[in-house]
Amino acid sequence: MISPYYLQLIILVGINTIMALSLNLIIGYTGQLSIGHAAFMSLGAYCSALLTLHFNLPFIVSLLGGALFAAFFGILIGIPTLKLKGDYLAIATLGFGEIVRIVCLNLEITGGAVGLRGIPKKTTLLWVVLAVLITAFILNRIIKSRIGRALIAIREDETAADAMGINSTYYKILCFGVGAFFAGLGGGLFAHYMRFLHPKSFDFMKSIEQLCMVVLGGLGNMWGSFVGATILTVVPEMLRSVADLRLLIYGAVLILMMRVRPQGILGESPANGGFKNNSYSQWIQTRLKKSLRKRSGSDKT
Amino acid sequence: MIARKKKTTIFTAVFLCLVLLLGVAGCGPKESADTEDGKTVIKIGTVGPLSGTAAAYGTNVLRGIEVAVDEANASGELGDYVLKIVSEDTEGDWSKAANAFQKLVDIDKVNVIIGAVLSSETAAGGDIIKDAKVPTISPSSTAVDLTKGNPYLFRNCLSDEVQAIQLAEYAVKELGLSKFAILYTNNDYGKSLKDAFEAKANELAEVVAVEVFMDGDENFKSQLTSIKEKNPDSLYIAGYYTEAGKIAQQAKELGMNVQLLGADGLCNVVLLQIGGEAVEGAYATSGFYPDDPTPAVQNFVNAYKEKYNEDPDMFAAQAYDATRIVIEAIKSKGPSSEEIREGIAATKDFPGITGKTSIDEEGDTIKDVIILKVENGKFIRAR
Amino acid sequence: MFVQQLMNGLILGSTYALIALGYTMVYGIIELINFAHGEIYMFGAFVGLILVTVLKVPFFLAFLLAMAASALLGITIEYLAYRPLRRSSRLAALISAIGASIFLSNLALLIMGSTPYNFPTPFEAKVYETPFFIISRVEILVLLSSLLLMIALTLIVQKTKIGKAMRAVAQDKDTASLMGININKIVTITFAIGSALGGAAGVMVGIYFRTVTPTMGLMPGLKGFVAAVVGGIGNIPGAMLGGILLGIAEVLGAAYISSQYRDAVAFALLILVLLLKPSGLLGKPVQEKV
Amino acid sequence: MSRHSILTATGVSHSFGGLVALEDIDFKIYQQEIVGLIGPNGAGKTTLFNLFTGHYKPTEGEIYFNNQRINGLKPYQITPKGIARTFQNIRLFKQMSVLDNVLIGQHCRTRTGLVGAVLRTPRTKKEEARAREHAMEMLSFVNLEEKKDEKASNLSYGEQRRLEIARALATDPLLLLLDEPAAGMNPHETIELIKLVRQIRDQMKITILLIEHDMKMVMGISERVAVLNYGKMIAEGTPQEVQNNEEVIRAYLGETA
Repeated sequence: MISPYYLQLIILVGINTIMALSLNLIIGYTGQLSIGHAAFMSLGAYCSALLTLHFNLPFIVSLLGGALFAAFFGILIGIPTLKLKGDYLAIATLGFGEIVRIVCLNLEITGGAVGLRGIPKKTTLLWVVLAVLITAFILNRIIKSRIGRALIAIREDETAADAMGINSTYYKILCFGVGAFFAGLGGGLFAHYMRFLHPKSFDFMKSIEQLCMVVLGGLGNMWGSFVGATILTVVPEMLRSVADLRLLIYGAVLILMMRVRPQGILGESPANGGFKNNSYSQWIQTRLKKSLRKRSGSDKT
Repeated sequence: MIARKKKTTIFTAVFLCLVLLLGVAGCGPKESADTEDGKTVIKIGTVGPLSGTAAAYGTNVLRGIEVAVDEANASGELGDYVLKIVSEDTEGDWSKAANAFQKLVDIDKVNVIIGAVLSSETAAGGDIIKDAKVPTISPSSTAVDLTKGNPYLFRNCLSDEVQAIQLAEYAVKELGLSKFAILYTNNDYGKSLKDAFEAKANELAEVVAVEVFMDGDENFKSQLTSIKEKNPDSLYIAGYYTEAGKIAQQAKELGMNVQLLGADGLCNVVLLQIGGEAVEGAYATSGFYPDDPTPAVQNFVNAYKEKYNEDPDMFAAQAYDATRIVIEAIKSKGPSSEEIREGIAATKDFPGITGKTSIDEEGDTIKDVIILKVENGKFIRAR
Repeated sequence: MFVQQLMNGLILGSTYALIALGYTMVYGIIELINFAHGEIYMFGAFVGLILVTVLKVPFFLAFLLAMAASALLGITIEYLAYRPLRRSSRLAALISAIGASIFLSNLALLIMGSTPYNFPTPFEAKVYETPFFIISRVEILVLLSSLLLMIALTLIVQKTKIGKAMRAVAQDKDTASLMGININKIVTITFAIGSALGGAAGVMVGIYFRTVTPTMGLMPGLKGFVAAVVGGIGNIPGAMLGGILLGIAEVLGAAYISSQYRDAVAFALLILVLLLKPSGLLGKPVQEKV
Repeated sequence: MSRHSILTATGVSHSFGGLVALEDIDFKIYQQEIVGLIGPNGAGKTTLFNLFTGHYKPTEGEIYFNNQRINGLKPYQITPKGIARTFQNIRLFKQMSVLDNVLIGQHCRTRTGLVGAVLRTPRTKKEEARAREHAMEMLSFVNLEEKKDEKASNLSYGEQRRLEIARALATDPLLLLLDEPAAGMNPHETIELIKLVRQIRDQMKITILLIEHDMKMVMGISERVAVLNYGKMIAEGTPQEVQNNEEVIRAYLGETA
């Protein structure tokens, strides 16, 4: 019989894998820098917990309800904000995440600052493993399809994607909705495992942690998300014996990692990193090429 | 190409080193030996924020526990037993607290846990220690009904409700105040203080304004200006000392002439440093008065000062008492988790440095509330 | 009361503006969100505190030394965490910045402990009363220093040779380097100035709120950044405007909506501005080339 | 050759915040012809392309494609109607494989939605197989079928140009806009390119509009040439006519002087 502590770690690895996979779809595959992913997790967590508590719904229904609720907000937020690019989108999602946290902190129904207690424990290892497999399966199918190609094309060059007849706004919103759906699913599993919810665990730092999982594992790599989630869940636990140095090491590792292997542990493209061609660096590249052209004296209309 | 290869090699090397390092750190001295110097070890787990924004509270709690444990081990009062602390950090994040609780009960197999510090942390661990049947006593988690329905969860801290009610009564009857304003911090502590104070004060007199702030806020002028508009004669601050000191300062700057009132969260020397003259005359409920001349209190204060070169605050004192309660439980019943649980549950009129303490059937604390007043830059006992 | 609230917002806003100036400076030149800026601000406050309380350095000198020390820290961070990543992706630089931020705040926690330190006020606490509002001497100082720093910064960027080089680098790094501008030197100077501003903000805010803690950079850092974006990141007067607008929005939101949603008001303002004018209030829109 | 116009622009103007880039352009492209668009630097050639493809909206004027008004439509709406383009500064999806790049071209000719993608229904599979087959045809057309699994960024410059053309062809266009396809190519590659462009027109019956600086190529391949200068159409006609047009000579000499 596996000890409850290791079981808990495995379950958290599973939930974090779902979070990282869904965020990877948004950042790694579609190239949209979102740093408010924890907000979708909290929406799913609170919604599914409340469905269980107030309506006593079957677990699967609560989970799906939470996931759909998160997806709804993902789309709702995606419609206006996805017009923004690069850093600006990141900041808007950050702001959205903070707003969700503050609202959860002040609502009656979420238990506010006291937190939501007494959520029944329904998440088991089986549920989590199933959820991870289903998430990975569905996301993999999406990525390997026509839709996935469109998403990657948007990441690589939005203007060119537009010119190929891809409605980039539609696909970005779709990817946000799907990402939020699975984040909400992860949140629901989390709520029914922890049996307690408080907005404190869905703050800006949580979103950053999830971002780090994706980047550490490798952007645009499904296995990478699993590796990243595992490392960032397990390693802090292993470092418990040096508690006060834990976050210090975490910070240093992030810097070092970006220096030595910015594409992540399982990242593919060595020289320049798979994420390079977002619209901003595209802009810089264009400028570079332009200045080269200027020197070679050829036309630029 | 060569550069790339070199980079990959470096990466692999660094990664392997890291894994090795972590492996060593993780598997390091995982002692299974339950004896030390021929004595049987009783493991006390602690859970609290040692890093992050709430680290100050967690650190002081841990220090209070350490003083009590050192004392007990040195005095030999436990005979063939020796206490050992296993402390776990939460970063102030309750989901990490859940991991800490789980680790303590499964891996370290602690006999008893003192913690957690923040109510959300304790709430997240409640079910874990209940499942594992490990008694846990929190020295500072004050949220309403936290221990209810959990026979393994206790706490040793003033009830927010009792503090707020007693201060409201004192303010109206002894200080003759009648128009109250409340400024509370938006967490479980501030909120339950506010709820209780508002109810009682409205019953006895009138509450004219209620405003809220966030932990870590620095500028309160907006809330204070709104409060000033309502002309209260007193301001009840339901929060912690850092913010309270700043609130007092800024209220003074705005020319507000109000009697400051507060709860145990204010009782720390930092309040006096930050607030300076602005906190003169403030009243606050407390469970701990460091200048109390009784030997028990002075022994603790001196031992603490010697070890940490700092004055102990309420968090440290309550943690010390919680540890003492555990030690008494071990002495009276025995060292197993079940025995400690019985011992803690049976605590009655325990003479702690934070007053006479009993544990009721819900695991909650019944203890005296004292009222402190700031006079000439020092806390003195007003009641 | 309304005037007093407006005044409160103005002061709160200028503390944000102080932080936003450094953010905007760095972003304006190298387009990097320097997440460690909040920690540089914290560092400046601690250096000021130690100089004033332990070494008994006169306040004004301590202020300058804190700025210098912060500049040094900024240069070091740039050299260690950002420079190696200049040719890699923006996300890598962002993560590295977050890593630097986490590292620094926890290093401070390890060294200084978590109990807040009291910053002794170097000035006589004096309050001025007008018929409409009350303002303290420190508040006037905060307001004036943010205004002065903004003007100084604008002058540096617009009028000096270094400033011209900075703008050239901001426009086009490669062309600038072809024109004989030493990019590394300019980026270093930019970080030095931006971080010195952060240090100055730390000391000013430390005096104003009387406390210094290792975690003091987190929320103000975020708010300062929000202010910079609202005003138009990369735009120096924009940072000032953004800071003040944010301060006023927060204060009025707290006063007339609910103090519970004070921070939410700030972030809602951010999103609103981003949607209506993505480049910020004073930022120039970037025409996308096809 | 049929004289049926496929694209008609009337009175089209475009300005960037006050700066006039194109002024009152009247321009027609007839079915299955090869038209060259030339002009000195900054004359507005690429801007005109961007108006046709929907990347920019004309400030004034109307653009009709196949008798449908297309000005104001977004690029993703125009492409399915049958206009495809390449870019002056090659904009491939660099991290994707060569085949995937071309498959993206098939995007607007396929329908699979979220459900189809996840369940991988027979319809999806059939559609995907068809798209792949079509993409492979396009690749072999530009002689890149052997490189189908290479990453796009690993191709040589000339290959990247050809891949971009294959990607554009995969959208099944009626009109293909080529923006400086020969830029950076050596004479041998240019000759190959001329052949390819002719093939596209002759075998696929696709109309072609190209911007080019290599005068040998433009004059050699185009049946009609249009000249832009300072945002105005200053000449239009056969290569012969244009080469002898005084205004054109002045525009070019003026620039080099």
